This record gives sequence, C-alpha cells and structure tokens, in this order.
Amino acid sequence: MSYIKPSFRHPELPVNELGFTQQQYEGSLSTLCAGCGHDSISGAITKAIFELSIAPHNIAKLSGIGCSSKTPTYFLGSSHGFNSVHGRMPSVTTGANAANREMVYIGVSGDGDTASIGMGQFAHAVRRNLNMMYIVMNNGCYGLTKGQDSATSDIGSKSKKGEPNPFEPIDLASVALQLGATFVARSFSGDKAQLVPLIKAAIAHQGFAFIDVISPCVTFNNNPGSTKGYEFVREHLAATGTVDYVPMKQEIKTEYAPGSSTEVTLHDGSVVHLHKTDDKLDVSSRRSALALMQEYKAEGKILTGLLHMEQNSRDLHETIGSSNKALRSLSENELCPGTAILGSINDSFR
Amino acid sequence: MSYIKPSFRHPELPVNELGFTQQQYEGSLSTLCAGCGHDSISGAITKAIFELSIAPHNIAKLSGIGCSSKTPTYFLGSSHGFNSVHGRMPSVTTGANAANREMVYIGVSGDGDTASIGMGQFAHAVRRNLNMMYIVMNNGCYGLTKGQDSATSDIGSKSKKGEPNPFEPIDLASVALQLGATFVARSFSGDKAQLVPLIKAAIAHQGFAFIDVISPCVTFNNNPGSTKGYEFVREHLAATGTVDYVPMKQEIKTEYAPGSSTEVTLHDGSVVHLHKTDDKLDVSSRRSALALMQEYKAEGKILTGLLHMEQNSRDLHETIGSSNKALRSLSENELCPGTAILGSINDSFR
Amino acid sequence: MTMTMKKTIHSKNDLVIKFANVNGTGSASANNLFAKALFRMGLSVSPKNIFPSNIQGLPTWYEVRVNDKGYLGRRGGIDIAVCVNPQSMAKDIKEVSPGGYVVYDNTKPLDLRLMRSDVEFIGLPLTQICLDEYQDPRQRQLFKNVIYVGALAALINIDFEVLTSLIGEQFKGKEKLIAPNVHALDLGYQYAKNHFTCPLRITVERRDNRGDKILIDGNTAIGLGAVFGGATMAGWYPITPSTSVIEAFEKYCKRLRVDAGSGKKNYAIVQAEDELAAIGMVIGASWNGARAFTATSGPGISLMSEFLGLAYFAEIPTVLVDVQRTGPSTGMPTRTQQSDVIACAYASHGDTKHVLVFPATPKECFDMTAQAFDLAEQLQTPVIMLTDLDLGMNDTMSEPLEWDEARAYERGKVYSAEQLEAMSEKFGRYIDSDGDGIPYRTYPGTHPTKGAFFTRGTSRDEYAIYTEDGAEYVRNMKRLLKKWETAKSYVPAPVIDNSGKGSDIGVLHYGTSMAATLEAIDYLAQEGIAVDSCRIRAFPFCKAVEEFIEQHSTVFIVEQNRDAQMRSLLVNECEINPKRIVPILNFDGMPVTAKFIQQAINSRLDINKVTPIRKNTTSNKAEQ
Amino acid sequence: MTMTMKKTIHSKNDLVIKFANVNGTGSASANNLFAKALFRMGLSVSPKNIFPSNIQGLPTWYEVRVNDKGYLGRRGGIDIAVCVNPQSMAKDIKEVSPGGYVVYDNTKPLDLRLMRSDVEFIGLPLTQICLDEYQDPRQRQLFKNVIYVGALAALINIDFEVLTSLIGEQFKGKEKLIAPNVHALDLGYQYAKNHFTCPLRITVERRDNRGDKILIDGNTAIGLGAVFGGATMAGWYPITPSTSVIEAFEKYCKRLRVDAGSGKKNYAIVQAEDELAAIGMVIGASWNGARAFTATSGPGISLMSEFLGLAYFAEIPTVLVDVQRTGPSTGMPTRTQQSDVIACAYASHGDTKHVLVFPATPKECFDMTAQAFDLAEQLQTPVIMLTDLDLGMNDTMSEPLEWDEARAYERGKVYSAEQLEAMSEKFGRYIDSDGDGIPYRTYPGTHPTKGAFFTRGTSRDEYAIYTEDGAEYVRNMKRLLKKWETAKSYVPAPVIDNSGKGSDIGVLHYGTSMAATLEAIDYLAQEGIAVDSCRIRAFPFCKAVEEFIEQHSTVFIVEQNRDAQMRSLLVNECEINPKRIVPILNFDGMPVTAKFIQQAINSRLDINKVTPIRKNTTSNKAEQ
Ligand SMILES: Cc1ncc(C[n+]2csc(CCOP(=O)(O)OP(=O)(O)O)c2C)c(N)n1
Ligand SMILES: Cc1ncc(C[n+]2csc(CCOP(=O)(O)OP(=O)(O)O)c2C)c(N)n1
Ligand code: SF4
Ligand code: SF4
Ligand SMILES: [Mg+2]
Ligand SMILES: [Mg+2]
Repeated sequence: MSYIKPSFRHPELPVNELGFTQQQYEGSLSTLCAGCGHDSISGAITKAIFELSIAPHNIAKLSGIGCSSKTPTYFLGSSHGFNSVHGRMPSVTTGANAANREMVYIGVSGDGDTASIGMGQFAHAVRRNLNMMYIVMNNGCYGLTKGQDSATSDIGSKSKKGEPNPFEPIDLASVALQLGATFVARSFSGDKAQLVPLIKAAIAHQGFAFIDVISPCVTFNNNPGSTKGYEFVREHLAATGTVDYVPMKQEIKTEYAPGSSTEVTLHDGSVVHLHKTDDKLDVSSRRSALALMQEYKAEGKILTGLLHMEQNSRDLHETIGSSNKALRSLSENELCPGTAILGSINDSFR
Repeated sequence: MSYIKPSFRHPELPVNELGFTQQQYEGSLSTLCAGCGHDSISGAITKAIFELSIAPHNIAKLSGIGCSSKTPTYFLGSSHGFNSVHGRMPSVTTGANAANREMVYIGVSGDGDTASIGMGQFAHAVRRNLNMMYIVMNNGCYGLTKGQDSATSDIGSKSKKGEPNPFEPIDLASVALQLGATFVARSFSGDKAQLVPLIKAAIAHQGFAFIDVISPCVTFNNNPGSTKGYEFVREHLAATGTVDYVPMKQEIKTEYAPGSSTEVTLHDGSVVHLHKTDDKLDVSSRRSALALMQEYKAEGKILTGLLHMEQNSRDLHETIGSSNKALRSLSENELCPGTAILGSINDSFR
Repeated sequence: MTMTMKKTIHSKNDLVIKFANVNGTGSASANNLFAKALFRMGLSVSPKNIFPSNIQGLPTWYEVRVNDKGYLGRRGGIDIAVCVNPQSMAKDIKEVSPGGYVVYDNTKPLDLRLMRSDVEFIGLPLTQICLDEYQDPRQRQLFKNVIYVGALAALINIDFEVLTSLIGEQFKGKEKLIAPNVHALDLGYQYAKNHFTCPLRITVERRDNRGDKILIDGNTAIGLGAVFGGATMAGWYPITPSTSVIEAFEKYCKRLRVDAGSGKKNYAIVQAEDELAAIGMVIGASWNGARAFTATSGPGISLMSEFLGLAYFAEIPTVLVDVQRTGPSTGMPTRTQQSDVIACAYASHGDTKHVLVFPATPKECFDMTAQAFDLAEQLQTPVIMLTDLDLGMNDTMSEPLEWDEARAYERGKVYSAEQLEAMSEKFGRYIDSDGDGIPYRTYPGTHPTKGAFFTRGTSRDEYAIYTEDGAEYVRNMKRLLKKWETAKSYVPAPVIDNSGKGSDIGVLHYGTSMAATLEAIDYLAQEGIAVDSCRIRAFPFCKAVEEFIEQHSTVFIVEQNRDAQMRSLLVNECEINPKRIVPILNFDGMPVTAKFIQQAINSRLDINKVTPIRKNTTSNKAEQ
Repeated sequence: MTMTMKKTIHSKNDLVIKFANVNGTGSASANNLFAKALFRMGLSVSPKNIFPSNIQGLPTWYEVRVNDKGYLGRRGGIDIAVCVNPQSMAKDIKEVSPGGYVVYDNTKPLDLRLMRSDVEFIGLPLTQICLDEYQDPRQRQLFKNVIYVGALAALINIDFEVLTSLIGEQFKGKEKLIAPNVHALDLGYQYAKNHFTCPLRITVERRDNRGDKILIDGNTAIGLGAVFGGATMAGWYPITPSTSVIEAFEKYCKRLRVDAGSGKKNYAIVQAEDELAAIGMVIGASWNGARAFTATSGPGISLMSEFLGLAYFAEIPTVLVDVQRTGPSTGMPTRTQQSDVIACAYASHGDTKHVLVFPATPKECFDMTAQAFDLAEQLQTPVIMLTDLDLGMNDTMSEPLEWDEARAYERGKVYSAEQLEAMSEKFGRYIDSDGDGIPYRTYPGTHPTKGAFFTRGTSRDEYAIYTEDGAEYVRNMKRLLKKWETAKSYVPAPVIDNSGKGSDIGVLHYGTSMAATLEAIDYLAQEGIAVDSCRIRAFPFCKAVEEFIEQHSTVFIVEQNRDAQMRSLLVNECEINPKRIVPILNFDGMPVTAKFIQQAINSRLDINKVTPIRKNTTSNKAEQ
C-alpha cells in the first residue's frame, strides 16, 4: 500500500476557482504497490482537475478491471465512479455519456484491459469520437494477474518468469490515430510536468482524447539480472518457488524539456528512451504524427507529448443530434406522446 | 439464389497438376442474391486453388456469420469447413492452425463480422501472424440482417432506409498494416484478373495474409434516386412498407491495367474509384504502403492490389516453436510421460 | 378432377390459406394486403410469416388463418395453397388437406406427378398475364403478386372495395401508383370470375369480430412501449428477430421525440459493435439516470451474461428484450421458440437471478415494456422481457394500445439533491433502510459534495466501499434475496382462467403458447373435459402460480422448447415436486397448435386414467 | 497474564495456527516451509491461503490445521495466531480461541487495548533481530519470516532437522543460500528457547499419518493431468484462481514434451486476447483433432457461453476447467465458492446441457482431467471440470498421482482414411449409426475425396447440410438427448459411503465440500447419529445418485453457494421433489467447516423431530 495522501496539511490550503482544495479532489488510500506508476497518474489527474476547477460531482470516472482500473477509487473521491468489467469500460462510458453530455468523462484502463480484451470496444469508442478522456496506464503487462505479457509488451522483453515475449507489440497510440482519434497523446507516469497539461488539454477537447501513459509496474518488471544487490533476495525467492516478495520502490520521476530526449531507467534496470515533441510537430496532421512516431520508433525512441489534435471535432452527440440536456432530466411530458397520439397510432394499425 | 455452377460442362474438363478438375473445387449452389459480389469472390477462390493444385482436403475453410460467411459452403466442397459464430472466426482458425500447421487455412468474413464484433480477434490474429488467408468480403453493410451500416461504411453513404451514415469508416487494410500484418492487399470482387493472383500470393505467404475485397451488396445498396426505370417499383415498395423485393442483378465486373484507375458504378448508381498498384509501390515497406493509401484516399480513390508483404515472415508456429507435425498425429508415447516420471513428480511433492 | 374427390371442405370464415413464394420477389406486401383485407372485413385473422435465413431466392411462406371464434394460434392443416414457387411446389401441394384447393400458375403446365385427385387445382396464368400486361420485368414480378390477390378476392369472396380502399390508403401521397395496383387486382379478379365458379366452397364473409382491435406485430408494440415508457437510450446490435424492436423505437422517436425548437433528439440510439457493447451502453446510461434498453436474441443473451451479472450485483436497472428464436448457437434464426428461459433467468456465473416478464399479445408487449422500465428502476436490477419471433415479427390481432394519462413513471428510490442536502447521516448506497431489500441510489452529478459512490462488480459494504469481508458479502447477497421476495409483489400477476367447474386439471402456459392453449381448452371443454389455465407472466413467480399448482391434481405446462425450461424454474423456485407438472413440448420452430396440446392432454389423461370433470353433454363431437 | 486465564488449550497434533502477514513481504515461502515441515513429520496437515485481490501491502493470512484424524477441511477456531501485520492485528488477536496463543513482534510494545486476558502473548522481537543481523532492508524483510518459523519450531516442537533438511532441498543448486536460511531459523529457535518454556501446551509430534501421500495444489494436478492425458493445445486468458492450471501445464510440458531431436514443442499454448478467443481456439483445435483445453473462472464462463452452445450443437469435444471463485461479476476474486454450477450446466441460450465433473482431491483433479479428454472425445461435447480456489490454489494432502501404463486414450468415434476408403455409402456426420446418440466424425485432411463435412452452429441434416426443416431440427435435438442418456454411463460414478447402519439420513456433497462433510459425519456418529453420504462426481447424474436419494428419508446437500445450485440440477434432472433435499449452504467465500455442517444437520433433525439411528453409546459427548 502506498500512501499518496500527504501526511501533513497546511491549515490554509490553496483553493481553486470553485473554492475546492486539492484535497477534495483526492480519493481514498491507494492499495497499489509502493512506487507503482499508476499512482503517479492518479496524482496527475487529481492535480489537473483541481487546477481546471471542475466541480468534482460533474465528473464521472469509469474503468475496467486491473491494477490500473482500480485507480479511480484513489482519485476524485467526490465523483461518481464505476469499476465495470474487464475490457468493457468504453461501452459503459458510451452509455453514460449518451445519457448525459453535461458531465466530464474520465475513462481509465490498462494495456491488458484495452489492447487485449477491450480492443474492439476501444476501436469503436474512437470511431464514435466519444467525448471523454481515455487514459491507458500502460505497463506492458497484466499487473493484477501477476505479470503475464500484455499485447503492448515489447518484443523480447522479459516477464517475471524470465521468458522473453515473442510477439510484436500493439502501439495503441498509432492504432488510435489510424482509427481516426481526434486527440492522441503519449506520456510517462513520472513526468508530471508533461502529464498534467496533457490531461487538461484532453479534458478540454470535445471528443475522444486518448493518452497512452507509460507506467512502470514495479513488481512484475523485476527481471533477473537487473537491480544490483537484489540478487540474493531474488535467488532466494526463485528457490522457494513462491513469487511473493515485492520490495518497496520509489516512484520513477523524470523531467525534460520539449524537443529533447531522456533516458529513464525502469525498476528492472531496463531503459526507455523518451523524446518529447515540441512546436515543430504539426499536431493538426494525422499523417505527420504517424510518420514521426514511426521515425522515432525506428531509432528506438518513444515520442511523447501531444501527437495529434483535431480542432473541429464532432463528438457522438453532434453526430447523432441528441439533446443537449441530460436525458434523465427530460420530463414525462417531453417523453410520453400521450393518449391522443396513441389513438392515432392505433388507427394506423386498423 | 444465383447459380454459379456452369450449366454445361465439356466432357473432357481440364485438370490441374493433381488431376483434379476445377469442378472438384466448387461447392454447393449459392443461396446468395443474384449478382452478389460475394459469389464472384467464391469463384475466384475456386479458380485460384484449382490453379495452385492444392488437394482440396488439405484446405480448411472457416468463417463467422453473415452472407459473406456463408460462402465457404459455395466453394471447395471437398474441404472441411467451419461456419462458427459471429465475429469469432479468427480464434477458431487460430486453434485449428495451432493444431495442424500442415494444412492451408482460408478464413472468410464480412465487414460486420470483422470490423465490428470481430475487431479484437482480427487484431490479435494479425499480431500473432497466423498463417492463413483472411478475406473480408466488404460491402459496407450488414447484408444478412438487412442492410444496417457497418463500420466500414463510408461517411454519408445511404443505407436502404435512406439514412446517411454519420460515422467515419474503419479502413481494415490500413488497420491491418498498422497492427503489423505481413501481407495486405485490396481488390474488387468483379476483378478476377486481379483477385485470383492475389489469392494465390496470399495462400503462398507464410503468415497472416489479409485481403480486403470490395464486394457490392446488390440488395441493400439500392438507394433512392439511383438505377433508372426502377423508380416505380421502388416507390411501390416504399409505399407498401415492406422491403421485400430484390431485383435480379448482374455481377459487376471490371478489368483495368496495373498503374491505371477505373471507375466502377455500383448497383445503386454510386461510383467507386479504384486505382491499381503497379511496380512502383515498394511492397516491402509498410510505411510507404500506408502513406500511398492515404494519398489516394485524399484523392477519393481506393488503392487496390498487393499493398505490403514481408518476405521473412515468422508465423505463430515459428514464434512459439511448436511441432511441425499435426498435433493429433503425435502418438501416446510422445505425449504421455509415463509412470516412472509420474513417480518422480510425486516425490517432488513429498 | 373434382368428380373423383371423396371429401370436400366446405367452410365459411374458417380457413387456413398458405402462400408459397420466393423471397425477395415482392410477395410480402401483396400477402400483407390479403390479410389486412380480411381484417378489414371484420374477421379474426392471424397471419404467420415463415421465412428463410437468407435474402433472396429461397422458399418463403405466408400462412393466414381465419375463423369466427377468434382463435389466433396456428390451426394446422391447409385448406388453400397458393403455389407461386416452383422450388417448393411438390411439398406445398402435398400439405393441402384432402378436399382443399391448390391455386397455381398454369402458364406452364403442371408436372403431372404433382397432381392429386383429392384436392382441386385452380390454375391462374400469372406469368402470362404479366407478360401480356407489363414491359418492365420488375413490374411483371411485382404485379404477379397483386394479381393472385385479386383472383383470391373472387375465389373466396373478399370484398373488392376493401382491397381497393386499402390500396388507396397505402399509396396516399403516391396516387399515381393506385390505378396500376387496382388494375392488377382487377386482372386477377376478372380472370377468376371468368374461369371458375366463384366463390369456391371455402369463403369468407363480413363479421364484426374485429371490434376496435388492431393488427400489429409485437416488436412494433415494444418499440412503442419504449417510447411511451420514457426510454431515452438504446444501445443495440442487429440480430433477427429482434432488429425491428429498435427500428420501431427509432421510427416513432423520430416522429414524436424530436424537440421542435432545437431540432435535437430527445433520445440517443447507438448501434453498437456487438452485444457486449450494447448491454454495456445500456448499463452505463441507466447508471447515469436514463431509461435505457436493448433488444437481442439468443446469441446476444449468451454474450451479455457477464454484464447481466454485473447489473444484478451492482444493482443497475437494465431493460433487455429477448425476441427468442430457435435453437442453441445460430440454430434456426428465422424460426420461433421459447428456449432462452433458463439462460435469461440465471444469466451469469455466481448466484444470480433475473426478473423476467412474458408478454403474450402486442398489447402486453406495449404495456410490459413500459412496465419493465418501472420494474427495473424500482427494483434496481435487470428486467428481461422474453418474447419470440412468432409474436415479434407476425402481425397479430390485439386490443388497442392504451395509455393512462394519470400514470407517472415509477423511477424508484433515488435521492435528489435536496434530500441529500437534508441528510445528516452518511449516505450509504447499499443500506436496506426500508427493509424490502431495495437500497437508495443517486444519479452521478446530483450534489456537489454528497451522495457520490463507487459502483463496482466487486464485493463492497453498505457504503459501496470495497471489501473482502465474508460477512459483508453474505449480508449483501441475502439482501438481494430479500429484494427478490419484494419483486414478487411488483411483477405482473398471472392470468388465471378457471373453468368454473372446480376442475382438477390445470394447464400452465406463457407467452405465445397462450393462443393455442386456450383454443385447446375450448376443444377439451367440447369433449366434456373442463380444464383451468394459468398464464405465467413473470419470474419470480407470484404466490398465485404456486396456489394454482396446488389446487390442481393434474397440472400441465405448455412450452415451446425441448427441455421444459419454465417447468425447471417452477420446480426449482417454488419447491414443487416435478412429477406434479407434465410438460407439453413443441420445439420444431413453428408455433405450437391447439391440436397438439389437446392430443397431449388427452393421451396423458388416458395413460393416467384420470376421470376429468365432464360437462353434461353426451356428444359434442358429433356437433362439429 | 497467564495467571488470569480461566481456560487453556492443551493439545498434541490438533491445532489451527494462523499467520497474519502483509502480502508481497515474502511470507508465503516461509509459511509454506512451516506447513511442509509438519507434513514431513508425518502429520496430516492442511494449509489455506487467504489472500487479497491485490499485489502488495494488504493483509494476507495463512491458516494451517493439523490433526491426527486426517481431517483436511477447515476446523474453525484459532489456537495460535502469528501476528506479523500491524494493519490486521486487532482483528487477528480477537479471533484467537480462549486459552490460545498470540505470537507477535514485540520490537514495539503492543497497544494495550489489544490485550486479552484469556490468551497468552508470546513476544518475539522480530524487527529488532533483523535490524541487528542484516544490513540490506530486503534481507531484513525476508528473513523476518524465516525467524518466526524457527521460533515456532521451538514453541510447538517441530523437528529442527526437518526444517534444515527442507532448506537444503529447497536451495539445491544455490547452496550459498542454505547457511543464511538455517541461521535465520536458528535465530528464532534460540530466541524462543531462551525466553519461553518450550514447548507450549500446544505441540506437534511425529506420526505416520502421511503414508505415501503428496502435498500438492489442485491446479498443478490438473496441469499434470492435461500433460498425461495427452492435451496438446491450450488457449487461455489469465484469471485468478485458474491461471496456475495453465502455468503448471506449461511448466511440465516444457520439461517433458519438447522433442529432443528438433527442439520443437509437442504442444501449443496460446495466451488469448480474452476468454471468447480462448474457448474459440480450443474449439478450433479440437475440431482439427487435437486434445485442447482452457481454464478459467466465473467471468470467463459467462463470456464463453455462446461458444459452449456452438460446441454442444456442432458436437465438438471441448475441455474446460472452471476454478470457481466467489460471487457474480468480479465478486471476491480471491475467495472460494461453488457457484458456477448452473451457469456451467446450462451455459448458452437455447436448449443445452453440458457434462460436468467435480473433483474433490488433487488426485481426482489429475484423474478427471485426463478422463475429461476421453469423455469429451467419446461424447463429442463440452466437458467442464468444476473445481474451486480452495482446491485449486491450496496445497492439499492427496494420494499420489497414478498412471496405468496400459491405459490408452479413448479418442471416440473418428473415421480413419482407411475406414472412409472402405465405405460404400455416403458419410453422414450426424447419423446415429450405433443408437447411442453419438455420431462419427472425421478430422479435416483425412481423405482426399471422402469424409469432408461442413461444421456449423446452424441447423443441419444428418449429412451436415444446412436445413430449416423443423423435423430435422427435432430429430437432431432428440439425438442429443439420447447422447445425454449415454453420457450417464460414461461419467465418473458417485462415491457412496454408507454408515452401514441402514441410516435414514443421507448427505449429498461434491467437490471441496467433501472434507468437511465427512468430518461432520464422524462427529455426528460420535453423537450417535448415523449418516450415509454420497459424493456427486458428475453431471448428468448416474442412477446411483437418484437411488441414494430414494433410499434416505432425510437428505441433505452441502454446497458452497447461496442458491443451492446442485440441488436445482438434482430436482430438475432427476425429477426429485425439492422438499426431499435440505440444503446446507455456506457462501461467505471461506471453505465450509465440519462444525457448520454438523450444526445444520443437528438443528434440522431437531426441527423435524427426526429420531436418527443412534449408536449404542450413551454419552459420547462426554468422551470428547
Ligand atoms: C473477464 C475477465 N477475465 C479475466 C480477468 C482477470 N484479470 C483481472 S485484471 C486482468 C489484467 C489486467 O491487466 P491490465 O489491464 O494491463 O492492468 P494492470 O493490472 O497491468 O494495471 C485480468 C486478466 C477478469 N477480471 N475478468
Ligand atoms: C452474436 C450474434 N449477433 C448478431 C447476429 C446477427 N447477424 C448475423 S449476420 C450479421 C452481420 C453480417 O454482416 P457482415 O459480416 O458484413 O456480412 P454480410 O452479410 O454483409 O456479408 C449479424 C449482425 C448473430 N448471428 N450473432
Ligand atoms: S502489480 Fe504492478 S501494476 Fe499492479 S499495483 Fe503493483 S506495481 Fe502497480
Ligand atoms: S443481401 Fe447483399 S450481401 Fe447478402 S447475399 Fe444479397 S447481395 Fe449479397
Ligand atoms: Mg497492464
Ligand atoms: Mg457486410
């Protein structure tokens, strides 16, 4: 259990435009592993929404199943949340959004939850340009079921059991772009400086805003031959045959300037190379984003930042022309055509 | 019902290398609408396999549910077939293939079957580079359930009910490319000259070979204001409120040279612009294929032909290192470790 | 030929006519015209479409039954076959009852092997007439159908004016189409008049059996029920035979639910990518306070199981219409059955039970759909309406749809912002404050600081907080059972029809088995056997259902499935000895007939040597 | 403190000890070492892991029961609590039975409010010892666990040599780890020896209760059963508590199934994208002649429903292991239950029934897995093995696994190329040539021109040709029922255990309810109440199950679910009056205890004033 709540609070906490403190945007104690990237993302969401001054009750947070999908309990405690079933958050969010376009929708998912069981629903939420922020907390593995490779896992990367993953990864950001997503970004869990503004932009976007956040799993990326000094403990565990020891780790943080690259060493000693986009990328062009991502990939680098955004995005409601009001607020008068009309309907069947 | 079997046969039919006549590669009578593009594709498959001289019993043909998915009954009558459930042909084929890599696998699906309910399974069959030919008979609608728009339906295109489709289409060929498919092609049902060789190449490819075949639905593309002279009948049907009249139509055929463009008028009077790739396309480069497809799309044209192919493709079996033999042919001796080994396994639990 | 006929059928307003067509040839609208004309003549009519799972070129049939008793089930036997499809002609001719008629296209001479000496053949040169009259091959095809309807008007005595006025109504706004259609009708009419002694021995004649009834299919009535019941969101995926539920909903929404000022729709319909997504959308929308629903058939039910378990456990109102078709897997998608009863009742892993309702008529489709939204919101649980292809896709005579203006939607226990504001204690989503097992919910976005809770499919305490405490889990699951008890007083009560003779024999039935069952009971009464009936309209079962079983020593249940699925629910949920309930099962995909039920009951009474209460008549059979 | 204790527990080889840890701290291996040591001492031991659905930082418990009677169920009550987790300490201390012990880390003084006067507190300065001994914080954490095991060796009299030899075996090949571990054990051992009167009143002592038994979890046994049973293909998706089935299968395949020459694997395991794909792969592979299987838990069962219907209807052998967990939806994923019985028995829409088998021990897991492949291929239908988290994930004492070299795989009715070649008549896939409802199949690719057929989920005739003919549909569905009858003679028979006293009381049970049920029967016998038992091992039920019920006037069924799901199957399929079977239901997610069952039976006998057959003893209670 990691305690993301600060233990000490200043008596006069700063408030946002609505008069809420950041504390009021927090959730309950996280039960994720200490140092899990997912907790950092929860923190970034908390901060972004606080700074955006959105009333917590105007937000709905939805998720699937997984460590990542647990996080909505750990932020925005005063918002309604829905931890649904594995891989199906997109459809539940589609329904919720269709029912009430006045709220802000935050969908949280994992790479297993989205790229495997949820692939179809993800693709169709993109296609409908559902007005929501969709965050994948991407750790390349199935955390909650103890470390199997996910479909975003890099080829050759080793799981806890020491097996190299033999399959090519699915790059969700590219797939989203290819499917026509109107907002696509990528970031790293430990880079709050980048993540918070991206979340703000995603929330502001009128349509499907996808953020693929690389979020290291401290527990199931503990591969052999990595962190020094740990060997003794690892061998010990390997010999006892029980993978039951998770050392407390620190959250991995990084900060680097737009247009520059950085290397981040993960808990297992492996390194990811991140490159931050800058003004030179034409975010309005889907094709240029795709091309640039491929270019960096060829160099072994991961491009982070806002990759694409469409200015004039039409969300599902615009497309189908549905009411501006929450459907539940429509009165019985507005909904029920009444007896007289039913009479003429009856006549049409005589 | 269209009768794809020729009514007259020459007494001495030509045979292929194995001594089979083309007739022996045919299936039972089609029950699709007369003029349905799907029947032309069945014909192309028959011809390609005949010419490739593959023994019919070495082929397995699998499909989902839909008009398109019915076609395996209408070709290769001497091959085993499996008409599974809606959208799940890829997983059934994965199992079949895993069990016996010695056979040739032909998967047939529709745009509804693949781009909607089957999207997830499709993506993962691509990712595993399953050694199969995967054909989507793409008519932009749900034929068997009477004409709803599918996810590949073009924005603005009108369904039988006269409603324009408000959503952006999913381009399956691009998505397959993005997901790493090792063979991607596109064709038109009426262009046998192009389709037959593509099918042959797809069968020869060691890995996932995807062919997106545009295949007009004669019945549910009969939109108002199209074919002349039909108006009276249509209005008649519209007035009676029952969409139950399907005029007999001719199959739409086209032939055009590599590197050239052609326009094909569909049964509803709408026009698709096809452009055939030629030697100038570097099929070994995924990126160039994606770029070129986008370019043509921007011009309102659909690029057809072989779009991408990887020479050194490793299929699922190579990736996981499984036996060269059909698993069912492994003997009990090869499979069962026997009593002595079980004894030592018991000891390890004492 | 008629000379050699040993037996002839003579009847007035008592006939079954079957049209054998090729699908995709435009016959459906002509056949509808035929049935509607009889309806307009004040007759009790019940048409059944028997169509293939294909779009064009395969045999399709349309069977119309007319009778003066108002029986709407299938009768069995065919008096007149209209054979327009050469593919199925042999089989169609065979099916005709001795003494009946075969109407056929005699442009080409009939294959002699198809001849029968015990039926009468009426040849109409349909193809020839069309060749002579029309240039356009499509018009030839289309009007062929209208011509045989015209001929039938002469042959069985349909009021020609009724036909012409129906044509007039149908082509309102397209007046130029009226004359050609009337002309086609007339071509057939004249030909028959001129070539046969009209009318035949089988005729119809005006009645007042129609009253203010309407002729409507169940799926349309469900769509209307959803409009009137205040549904605002539908997530769906096409599947026969449920597709037309959503089509009807959409059609009437477009007409009745578009805001005049803004042009915006007061509803949202989303065609999903599959059934998992469809039900997911419904659950999301319901959670967010909309009245949402979906419609599907068997395969969709299987795919929705996991989500149904979530909705049960997380207590989210969910309305689902299952228009049942035949068989496991894809089965026979264009045939009818009642075989998803168990799949729906216990959908999902774990301990779950779902509220089911079973309409038997279009009016009930309408009423129960509207009620399903009330039930789902009152009980905060899935409510599944089980109907079937027979009711859903066939035009069925029904009492007119009614709406009580005084009726208000029952939206269940939902705390408003004001109520939350006034609350001093902490809001607990899963507290059973009223002792009926039903807790209070709040809609997302209701109150800035109070009433938010976390919905989950995992175990939680009364405040919706995650817990793995066994006692909390048990308490919650027991509360759900209490809610289940409460549900019994909310769901539609059974319809019990006592013969008034204190009969010992009772028949249970539900849904579309009703028409045939009640008809069979009539026949049995004519034989002097009094039978009481109980039509189950919901699961969980009301006490009255159990009492009905207790009160009868011999109890039958009529079902249209192989495994007597409703009987399973009865014995399981009501603690009834299975031996007490004798199943009568029809599962060939066609609607069950009264004869089948009558025979099953009779033979069972014989086996058991039951001496039923008989009327004081000696020979009602002779009366027939 | 001990002075004030009114009651003390004195026992030898009869104890329940519960370790309270934090997950992710390495306690599991230390706790396993503890249990294994007792096992090596020849004791009957049954450890249960009670872990959260989370990876690190939450309370986790390990409960070990030892007794000389060989009872393996949970006993209830805790004699010794080893409290290493401050989070749960208060609750853990409360649970200890009066007269028992609390072992705790006294590096920091205990919160006084947690003190109890009726239990004895044993403080071990675990943290302090580690701080003094180790530099690396990870070693401190890890060895803390080994130290308390060492201390317990002294406290309850575990042979220290057994522990050291276990350490030796465990670290074979990593010898440098042996000394530090033995040292850690010794640290604890010495501390306890030096600070307490060792042993305590609760002790263990060598026995020969172990025989040649093994200590293995059910999931591993299933994995081995699949290896020995000739499974060559597995498609799967991770889900607790089933994941380790496939992990075990893979582990042993890697060891035993790689072709020495080519290095190629004689198996194919594919991690699917979800459960729909997993079962789809299994069906595809089975269709193509491989023995294929998948393992899942509740949510997976729901998702697999549609495919299970296809496999039933298209008659494709399909082996599926359901390791059940608690609740509908996600429920309590790390708790046990038997609540997927109905979901599995009737999975899918339409009329379907599936063969189920219920192992109760690891040996049965092994045997029945191998048998499931035979059954599935003989019957050409899905066979679902229902086990649960309790059996699947806990080390369980079991008879050793056995394999009869003479045994050959039963691959069912499959025509070979030679047979096809010799056939003169046309091959018909769905012809019931043997009258047992089971047709012959062919593998794809068998013969160049004969034996190919089209597999489909749609209705078809005996030659696998698509048809919408109602009679063909009915014939086929009735044949499937005949096959169902045939299945009754193929599936594992029940295990009937008669008290030999001609008792009128019978108890039905299945799966992991066995241990507690048999123990309860012993207790009842000690009270003088003779009870017979019948352990159901398969669905459909063998005749013997029905007979058992008939032969007993009072029949109980023990189940670990809310809705008495097996009872539903019994009353429904065997036409048994539900009132004849009294359910005893435990569904809090923890394995049922003998006491619970004993009390339930006793109270029911009291209510019903049943006079059970009593032994000729007067006061066995006093004996205890
Ligand atoms: C239908 C279903 N299948 C499987 C599971 C088991 N399961 C729980 S979480 C999970 C994977 C989670 O992986 P991911 O989405 O990447 O989340 P992470 O834990 O890595 O953050 C799985 C397979 C489930 N809960 N439901
Ligand atoms: C689970 C499930 N849902 C829905 C259906 C109904 N259904 C049958 S075919 C079909 C769509 C077919 O569309 P497509 O794959 O494009 O094939 P086409 O008929 O256009 O060739 C649907 C939705 C089904 N059979 N099973
Ligand atoms: S297992 Fe991995 S993903 Fe899950 S909480 Fe721990 S570190 Fe995070
Ligand atoms: S409905 Fe369309 S897709 Fe189906 S058979 Fe007819 S033409 Fe082909
Ligand atoms: Mg993950
Ligand atoms: Mg299509």
